[in-house]
Amino acid sequence: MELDREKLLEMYRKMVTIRRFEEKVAELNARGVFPGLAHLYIGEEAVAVGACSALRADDLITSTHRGHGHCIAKGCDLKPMMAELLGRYTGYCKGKGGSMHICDFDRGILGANGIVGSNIPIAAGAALGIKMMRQDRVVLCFFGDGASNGGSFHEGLNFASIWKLPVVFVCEHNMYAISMPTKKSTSVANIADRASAYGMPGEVVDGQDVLAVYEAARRAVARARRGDGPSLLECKTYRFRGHHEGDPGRGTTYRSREEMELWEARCPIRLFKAKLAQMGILDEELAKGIEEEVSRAIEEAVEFAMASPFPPLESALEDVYA
Amino acid sequence: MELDREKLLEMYRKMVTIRRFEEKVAELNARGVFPGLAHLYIGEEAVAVGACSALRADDLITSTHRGHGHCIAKGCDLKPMMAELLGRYTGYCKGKGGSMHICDFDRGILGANGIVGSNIPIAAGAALGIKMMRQDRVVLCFFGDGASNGGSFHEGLNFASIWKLPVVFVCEHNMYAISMPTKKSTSVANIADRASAYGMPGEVVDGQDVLAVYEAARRAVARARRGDGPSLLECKTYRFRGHHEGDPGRGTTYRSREEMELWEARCPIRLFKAKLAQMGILDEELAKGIEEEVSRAIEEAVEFAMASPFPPLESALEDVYA
Amino acid sequence: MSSREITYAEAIREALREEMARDERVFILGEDVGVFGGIFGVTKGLLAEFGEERVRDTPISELGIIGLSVGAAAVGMRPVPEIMFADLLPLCMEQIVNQAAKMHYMFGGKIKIPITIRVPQGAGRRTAAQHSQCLDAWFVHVPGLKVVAPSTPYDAKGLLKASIRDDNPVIFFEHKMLYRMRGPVPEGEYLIPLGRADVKREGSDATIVATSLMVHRALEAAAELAGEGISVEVIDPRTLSPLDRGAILGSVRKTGRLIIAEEACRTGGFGAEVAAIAAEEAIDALDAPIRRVAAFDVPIPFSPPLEDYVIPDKKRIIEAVRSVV
Amino acid sequence: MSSREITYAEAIREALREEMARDERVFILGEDVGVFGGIFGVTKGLLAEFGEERVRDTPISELGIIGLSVGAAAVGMRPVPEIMFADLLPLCMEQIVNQAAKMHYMFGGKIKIPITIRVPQGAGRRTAAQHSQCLDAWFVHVPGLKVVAPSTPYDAKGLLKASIRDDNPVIFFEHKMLYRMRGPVPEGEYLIPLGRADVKREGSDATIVATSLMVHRALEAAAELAGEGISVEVIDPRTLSPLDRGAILGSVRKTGRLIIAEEACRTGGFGAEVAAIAAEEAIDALDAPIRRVAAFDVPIPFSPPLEDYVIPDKKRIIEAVRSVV
Ligand SMILES: Cc1ncc(C[n+]2csc(CCOP(=O)(O)OP(=O)(O)O)c2C)c(N)n1
Ligand SMILES: Cc1ncc(C[n+]2csc(CCOP(=O)(O)OP(=O)(O)O)c2C)c(N)n1
Ligand SMILES: [Mg+2]
Ligand SMILES: [Mg+2]
Repeated sequence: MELDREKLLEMYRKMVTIRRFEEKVAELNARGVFPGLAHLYIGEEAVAVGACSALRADDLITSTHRGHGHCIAKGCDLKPMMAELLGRYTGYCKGKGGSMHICDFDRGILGANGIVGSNIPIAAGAALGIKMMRQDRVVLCFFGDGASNGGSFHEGLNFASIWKLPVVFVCEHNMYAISMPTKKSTSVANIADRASAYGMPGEVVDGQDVLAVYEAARRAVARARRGDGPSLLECKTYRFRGHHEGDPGRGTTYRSREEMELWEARCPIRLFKAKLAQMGILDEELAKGIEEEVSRAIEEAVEFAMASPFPPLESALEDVYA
Repeated sequence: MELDREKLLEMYRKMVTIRRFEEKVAELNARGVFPGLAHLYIGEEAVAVGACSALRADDLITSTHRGHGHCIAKGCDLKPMMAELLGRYTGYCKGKGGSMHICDFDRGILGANGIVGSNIPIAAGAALGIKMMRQDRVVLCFFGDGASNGGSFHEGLNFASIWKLPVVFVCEHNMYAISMPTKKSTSVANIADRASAYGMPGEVVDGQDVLAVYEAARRAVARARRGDGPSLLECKTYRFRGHHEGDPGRGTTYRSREEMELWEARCPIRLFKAKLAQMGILDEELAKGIEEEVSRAIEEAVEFAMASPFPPLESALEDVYA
Repeated sequence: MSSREITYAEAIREALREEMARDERVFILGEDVGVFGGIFGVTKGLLAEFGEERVRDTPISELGIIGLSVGAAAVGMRPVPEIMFADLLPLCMEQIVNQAAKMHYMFGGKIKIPITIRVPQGAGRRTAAQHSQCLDAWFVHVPGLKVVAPSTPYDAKGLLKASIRDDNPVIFFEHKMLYRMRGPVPEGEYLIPLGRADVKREGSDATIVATSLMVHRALEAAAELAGEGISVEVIDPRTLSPLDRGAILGSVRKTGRLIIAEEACRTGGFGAEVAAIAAEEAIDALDAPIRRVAAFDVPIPFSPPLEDYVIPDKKRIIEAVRSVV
Repeated sequence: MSSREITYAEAIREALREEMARDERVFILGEDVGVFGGIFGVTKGLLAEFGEERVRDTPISELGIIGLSVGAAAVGMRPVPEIMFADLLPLCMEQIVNQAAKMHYMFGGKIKIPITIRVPQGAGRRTAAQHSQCLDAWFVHVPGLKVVAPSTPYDAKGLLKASIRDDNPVIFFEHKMLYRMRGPVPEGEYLIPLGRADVKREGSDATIVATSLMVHRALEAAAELAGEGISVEVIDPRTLSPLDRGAILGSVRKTGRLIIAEEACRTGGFGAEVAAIAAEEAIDALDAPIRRVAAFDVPIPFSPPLEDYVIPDKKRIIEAVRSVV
């Protein structure tokens, strides 16, 4: 996959889309229109976009509670996505799943998961299925630093390794699991150091640099597609909002304003914008155009969602069994 | 702890006791007197005896389904032990536990466990308790190569590391988990390689050499007692019998006679005996005396057990709640 | 008794604080229980009061949290682990069911495992299938465990203190939607013994056995039915295991009608056990079919109208009562 | 129908072999299922026949085994994982309950998870508290799962084939003490639809609903009671979820008496659900109290006389029937 101008701009557009989408969710949440918990992806856009840009359309991802960014990066339609978030019948899951359970099988999104770490063995299993069906697709599995301390991580990575499965594990190391700093919860400084326990390559990546993420993912995906087995990428990043929108002061009960500002100074979108400008690919006008286009798409998604009906009550009793 | 003559002979006596005890269990099993599953420790005696010899009497161990050796090494009384194995009311657990659940709190045996790996977080927890009570005791946790692939291992070792708990993890790497060879089940060649994922020292030890095990355990125990945290020791060893006594051909459905013979040639008791002879500590006569003494003790244990009553039926309804 | 009113969350916090002050073997561990004060704010302030050693933030490691608690309890501590949501209990069933519940028995009475697992359950917060379950019935089916589910601040405080002092593993189910509920809690110390039901309202025409949040919906239903001249007795078992069978059977013998209201899905729920007990022990006293009011047998859906539809409300309880009186 | 007799284990093996031959998406994974042929020998020969790719030995990793199965099923495979003992289900509840059971629903019907989890349960082999449990009731309480528990070679084969072809997650409980039991199994292919009970013996004075191994003890009890002039109907639900309520209620309406025999411990067991259904739907037809015969509410003890005492036997079933007719 070559990073031509178009692809680069597409990556930029996706990052902006995630950012604006999440800002809209924050707004809807503040207005009381958004039901449930909103775990926003703001600040981490480079990870999802960098990693998913290294995938083919028919490759698969598994996602987490903080999944909006992954879904948009993998190509989700904003309308059914927003409708799902607002609990409407036109949503991806007919309103049954909500923010933590977006699933778009056609776009290769095997489903977001609300249980931390549980998507890891599932991703390995999807890779096993793919391998057994002699397909050359790859599965990319997102999870947080917190997830790396759970048994699902250990068992999933061991299986992926012994069976050489075509899966790429992408750890979004945003320094915290809710309020718990990685340095207190985790027996290694870099999650990637754990790769050696599974006989797979591990790499620490600057998660604010979308091209660095892309490059690392590209290599890992190529390796997986070649049949050489799994890899573990650790992308160091930061969430600019609280754990979810109810987290007081965007997380200031457990992290300092200084730390937050340091990271905010490395906004992945700003960094990429500067890079693209430097490369002569993006100027202010084009950027403005993208902003407008994205805003319009998001407004349309909100309108679509708000105009959509809630599911009929009887639908609650459907889909329990296939 | 100095390894004086007496201590060395005591270690030898314990290894012989384990061997003869297990041979007796095999015999009782063949005679149909032994209920349930007999997972024998024959071939691995150096691990239990080497490790437990590095402990104080008030230190603790947690054990496994293959636990007879650990219990004897830690000082169990053979009579209530054999009685328990035969389901008698005079047994360690009043006949409620059997072979897989020997527990002797007074000897620091926190209980053997039938669920592979589950004793790992429990051992870490006991170490936490000890630490919080400002005691200087140490917990030593035995488990198999198979256990190292489960979530309990990962979560237990991570906890032990981040909280610097006084616990020593001793992996008995006997090359198989039932029929599954480690090289097919496990993403690393040496389980000790996984120690780096938990920021703790890891060491591969010759599990047939009781002095090597003792030395490694002594260092790890001292480290734990100093407050410097956990260690992972991997003792390479081999079980000379089947997974349990029902395993056809002592495991020849999944391993070769050549491999078995190679390992049998490195019988830990024979090796230690030769070493002690070389050191001028043990001669044939003394060895014979030990054999006789051990045999007598085991015969007495069997007599005690066989003469003991089965538990009264009503006792089945007791001890559910404290 | 003073007339002080505090919330259910505050009552739990008070119980924790008092027991920690009283017995230094008692300590708390769990995800975000320290600096953050617990995802529902229940443990707020305890870190400052008792320090990092006794209020321990843990990794995301449910199996480990319970496993470490079991080990610490075995050597003499009295851990009070928190599992963030009942939906995460499937991750630590092994340590609860195969270890904590069985060790005392299988070791012939040698080891005690005094741990109290606090865990919020229940729907109502639009958090969908993996963050809304009520799973108490599983634990009622495990000998060696005690299962507690308070419905009021008063009960929560007294039962939590008794649970922490109990020498057995206890699962203490709190309800997310009750944390902000206020109710009278006396200033002084008190304990509520495990295994004793409470009659939350007396009545003579029908018995509703209700648990946790459903106690309140049952009381609302009873109030409304009183207007129609139907006198309903509402019994809250409070401890689901061991169960106060006498209180339930006594009430059924008095009213001749039994309705069970619980939030878990109907099939195989705690209500089945209550119905079975009545059908075994008091069938002669039953003048009508037993009725179970419970969630429909579906995973909890996200969309607010669907979630509200699936969980029993006052109306469904009223209908169930009306159908048998 | 031929008069061939094979064992329960052979019947299961035949079902696996036929389904693997029929559909190449079907594959087996689990601990020691390959070279060793399964801890109870059930999968013997399948590795030689289908190769390492479709008969996969796994690490000791129950959570991973089910997690991988879920992922493989989501992309189109039909895994048949084996969990070595029911006592190990607590280690993989997360993937069974929060993932396999809920994915179809929470994703709005988008993904199917056709996995069949084979697992032996039950006591009788003197393997104590952690290797002897019956835990089916937990799964009956989880919408989205199907739960099957055959009692004969014939049922085992037909139900396993149907389970593997079912598009939902199925937990298939085999019973350790039945593996060597012989029974008639026709040569040709047949399926037994999930959700249909079987009348194992007709009778008119009392209904015993019995599951798994207890079907046989109930039949022995019925035979003995027939000698006393008591005519007992024995119903085997075979599928515990979804349950054939009609078959049970029809029989209860006919006999007026209901006894439930199961091996799990009594409180909160599957029997509670059956009792509750009868008390809701057929209380008018019940001429006597319902009786549950089940294991005592204790962990399974090791010592042979204790284990035999705790698990229901023919005598306890007979006494329960006598106490109501
Ligand atoms: C197994 C499990 N434990 C706890 C929770 C509650 N919880 C939801 S998100 C979260 C933090 C996750 O941290 P991390 O994996 O680092 O992801 P992040 O939120 O930082 O993106 C926790 C504890 C859960 N959903 N699942
Ligand atoms: C969690 C769990 N899975 C499976 C089993 C069944 N089982 C008992 S022992 C054993 C093999 C254990 O292998 P290892 O840990 O290497 O110990 P070893 O038997 O070789 O001493 C298995 C699979 C179990 N008891 N617990
Ligand atoms: Mg994080
Ligand atoms: Mg081994």
